Amino acid sequence: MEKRFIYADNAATTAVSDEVLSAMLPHFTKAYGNASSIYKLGRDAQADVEKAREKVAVALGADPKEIFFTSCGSESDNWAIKGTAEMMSKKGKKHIVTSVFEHHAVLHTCEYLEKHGFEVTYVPVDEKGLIDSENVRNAIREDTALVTIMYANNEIGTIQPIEEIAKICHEKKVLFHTDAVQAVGHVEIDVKKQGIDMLSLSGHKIHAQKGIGALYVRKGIVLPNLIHGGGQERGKRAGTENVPAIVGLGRAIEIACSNIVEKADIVTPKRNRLIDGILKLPYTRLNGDRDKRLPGNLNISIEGIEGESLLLMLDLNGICASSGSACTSGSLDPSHVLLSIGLKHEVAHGSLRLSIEEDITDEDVDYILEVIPKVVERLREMSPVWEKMMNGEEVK
Amino acid sequence: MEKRFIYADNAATTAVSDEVLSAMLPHFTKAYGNASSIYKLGRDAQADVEKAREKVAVALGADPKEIFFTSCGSESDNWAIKGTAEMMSKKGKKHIVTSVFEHHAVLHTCEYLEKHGFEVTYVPVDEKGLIDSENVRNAIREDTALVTIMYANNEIGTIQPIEEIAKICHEKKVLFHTDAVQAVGHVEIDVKKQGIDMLSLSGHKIHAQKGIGALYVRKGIVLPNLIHGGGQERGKRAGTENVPAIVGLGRAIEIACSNIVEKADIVTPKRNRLIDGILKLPYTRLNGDRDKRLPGNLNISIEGIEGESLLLMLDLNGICASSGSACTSGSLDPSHVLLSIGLKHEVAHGSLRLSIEEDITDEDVDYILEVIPKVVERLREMSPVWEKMMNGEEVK
Amino acid sequence: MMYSEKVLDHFSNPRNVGEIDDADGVGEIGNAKCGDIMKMYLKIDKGIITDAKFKTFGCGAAVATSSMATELIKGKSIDDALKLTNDAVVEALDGLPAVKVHCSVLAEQAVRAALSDYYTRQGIDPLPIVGEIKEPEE
Amino acid sequence: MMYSEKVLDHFSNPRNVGEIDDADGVGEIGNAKCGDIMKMYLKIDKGIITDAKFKTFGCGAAVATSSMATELIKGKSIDDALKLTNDAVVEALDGLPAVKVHCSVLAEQAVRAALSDYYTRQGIDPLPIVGEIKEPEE
Ligand SMILES: Cc1ncc(COP(=O)(O)O)c(C=O)c1O
Ligand SMILES: Cc1ncc(COP(=O)(O)O)c(C=O)c1O
Repeated sequence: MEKRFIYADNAATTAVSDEVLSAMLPHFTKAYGNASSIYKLGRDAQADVEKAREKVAVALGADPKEIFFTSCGSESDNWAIKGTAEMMSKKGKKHIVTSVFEHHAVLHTCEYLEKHGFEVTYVPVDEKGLIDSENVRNAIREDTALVTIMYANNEIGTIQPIEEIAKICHEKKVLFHTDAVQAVGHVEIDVKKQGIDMLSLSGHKIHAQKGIGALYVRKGIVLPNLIHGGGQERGKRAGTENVPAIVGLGRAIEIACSNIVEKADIVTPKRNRLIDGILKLPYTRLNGDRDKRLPGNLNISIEGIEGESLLLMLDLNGICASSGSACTSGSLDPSHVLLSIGLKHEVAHGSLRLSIEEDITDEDVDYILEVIPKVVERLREMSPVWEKMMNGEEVK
Repeated sequence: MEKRFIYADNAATTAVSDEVLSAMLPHFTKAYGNASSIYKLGRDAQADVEKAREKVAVALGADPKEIFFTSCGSESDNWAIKGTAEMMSKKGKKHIVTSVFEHHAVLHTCEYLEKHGFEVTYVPVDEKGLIDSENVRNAIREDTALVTIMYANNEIGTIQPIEEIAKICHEKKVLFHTDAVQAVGHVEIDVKKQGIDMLSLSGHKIHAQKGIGALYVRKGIVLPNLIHGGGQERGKRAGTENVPAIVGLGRAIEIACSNIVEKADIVTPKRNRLIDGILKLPYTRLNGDRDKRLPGNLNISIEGIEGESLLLMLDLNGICASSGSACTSGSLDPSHVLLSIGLKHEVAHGSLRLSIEEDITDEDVDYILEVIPKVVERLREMSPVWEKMMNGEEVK
Repeated sequence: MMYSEKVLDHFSNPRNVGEIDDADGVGEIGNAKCGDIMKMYLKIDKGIITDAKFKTFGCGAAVATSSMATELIKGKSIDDALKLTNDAVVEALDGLPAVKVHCSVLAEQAVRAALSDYYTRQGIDPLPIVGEIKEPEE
Repeated sequence: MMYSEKVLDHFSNPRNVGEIDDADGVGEIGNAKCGDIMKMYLKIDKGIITDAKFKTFGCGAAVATSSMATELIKGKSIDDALKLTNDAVVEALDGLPAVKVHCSVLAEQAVRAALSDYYTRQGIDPLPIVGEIKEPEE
């Protein structure tokens, strides 16, 4: 078996594609004007920023005036949530509804607000990683300022009933934000049809640069700034516009959203082959609903081994994968997402996330399916936990 | 006179230099790993981020642990000021000292805090654009949480007595932040020697990408987050690290700070020739102290004409220049900086900022000095204000 | 903020810059404090504007709208000139950035001010014909 | 978080993985809930550790520190093995990320647990010699 290099961690980040890079390149050294400058070099930069804004708007079914560029998905989440909190607290609304398995950009922002006089209800998810919209309905109170529920989970890839939740929010006259960082480019989104009030996205998950994101804010919502200063982004987000990254995001989202169905048709069967192949190993389970999930995501718990060593072993075999979210690696706690769907700590520690895209070949799939059993075997052989399991002893 | 292209607006933004771009390039399409990922592609990205952090630290005389990457100078300013405000308000300190002619990233942040229960004292500047440190001393109160004074002004380039101010702050046991976005790479900075507690900088003013910045936070100061989420930047600033831009910033600051004195020796005489040449025009004045200013900055008021048309005319002649700050172009008010040094509105409207670097040639200077008088003459000819001035009538 | 090609053209090559020494009506509007002053000169013959010139202190949009306004009224009757709206000027320039729309109002008012002056010189009270001239707010 | 080359080497090619069937002392430390369990097997002859093996469930650092700890005590006297500190393990690995230092403590304690077991089997109360074994906090 010849060693291959397979990047199967597209949910963590993606390479900037050649097409995106070539759209960006002129803006570093030639078309480098400040988009706020009055001379042609500046005006051209501004025109390019506006073209990119248009592309983001088209991809979401929004109006360009509703798109604001930010520095990342995390900033978008922080802005939407803290901004709404600031705005609504003036009306005495100091309650937020979210879910237990949001990304930390949402969770830690909610925790911050809890320290500043807000109450937060964390709606549970079921064992398949899905949110029941009725739970959202029941969580909404008179003083609810915002409901924020992620579109697709970053670890287990499950897709939430966003349109249903949005509908409930509108019935209850509560604003609805969704962290769609993992969804954009992979599922079809239409903010108007789906009734989404605010939506966060991030460029580096769809082959644009890291450090660029956007927030869609429905017309009529006057969100206070998170970052004050110059008049950029119609006065709503200060900081000299990151023209190359913005242009790149425009191109990337255009490409990513141009063939969502076709990509899913290619990726899903390969993803399923990986799932079925890995599940042949004893003591494994698929995390998250098998169907209501992102086409390229699989997340499997493999008992008796620990995730980080699994990843390091896979890396030695040329496979880039993840366990829990990249942002929290370095943390010792098992993934809050896996705990939220009912996994025991020791099982949650041994989970594997692969996030693939349409460029993965059948040979790559074969290779992964050859490597994983070997690596798992090796790790289980040296695992005292596996030994206990095999001896029928209790694992504490 | 042959038409030239001269970019004389480096205070607005700079081109990414070839050296910086080539340091960045591998990180878009090849070394694209998420710096939080455990596999080699991720670890390498993290190592590169840490190397860049080291370079920023070296340039400022700081420890790498004291450097946090942000998305821009504005974010750094917002974070330092709002973070300190949050931290100190718990101790009942709800007063901030700043100056009247800060960048909007500072001023608007202060205004935001005023709406949220803070008091702000805006220290005046003298007619030369300098702050008297005694005024800062007198403004400090028992409940002062922070003094934030810019290192060098972005419009008129004047350099403030930062070390003196820092000393006063320390005597009074008040934290001191400086917006050094315009100073870094142009004047020698040593945060330890100068006693600076926090310092904001921005990449795109020193030939790195737009949309990358840093905040120096002295060890011991536990600044609350502005952006919550993943564990990046030691948990202090969430968002997947913008590896290419960070690497670029590291390289850019290394280059920019390697020959500050030499650059100043080259630029200053050229800048002075421009000043003297333009001041030959009647009814002109230099704004800001002639000596205590950034080597590449000149700011001259030219009566009888309006700044924007001047810039557009210069643009037609291939010269990129500015009037007031780029961030506020589109605004109708004359620059708050020029008003702060005592200019009348009608004079402030007609100001020209050139910000040059060491690559400007003598021929470029000749060219600028040929173009400006022609353009000014043309605009004055069509100006009813100039007509009145020439007729000795009052200009209202 | 973005200027159309038309605006940039009328800024770079403004039509009708200058004064008319023996103008029949001269109007000035705006103030230097706000950053815009327009002065409009009209030559009028038998109710027809035979020539129009302007001098302007102001931004690119101020110059362009002055230029366009003079173009739009030259050769027109006074009645038609009085019907000139700032919207018409904006439209003729393929639009103006929102922050610059006030320049087109200045241009419209400058024309009216010049016509007002014309009537005054004729010994006719301009108010019923031209209406109040709106100075920009500070 | 960054692993040194040494850590990665000891993870990729862990020394002394496995069990010793006729071990003279076996110690286990940690729990699966926290994500780390180390089991250490020692062969001891006349006060000298003639062989050491381990099994570990845990992260890269857990494997690497187990590997390094066995290397550091093999061929040493019990007395020397009892002097093994987690710092020594960390140092031998060219450092560990702060969040992973607890793994080196586990490795140190696993050695002590195995020695404790050795004394117990010898009918000697290990407590005065080896001291208390510290289980990691949950
Ligand atoms: C003094 C000063 N502070 C802050 C900023 C804001 O920097 P950025 O555009 O990177 O947000 C600028 C430049 O725009 C500046 O000149
Ligand atoms: C669901 C989700 N939200 C937010 C983020 C944060 O995005 P960024 O890294 O651009 O800040 C991520 C990815 O890291 C994500 O997967």
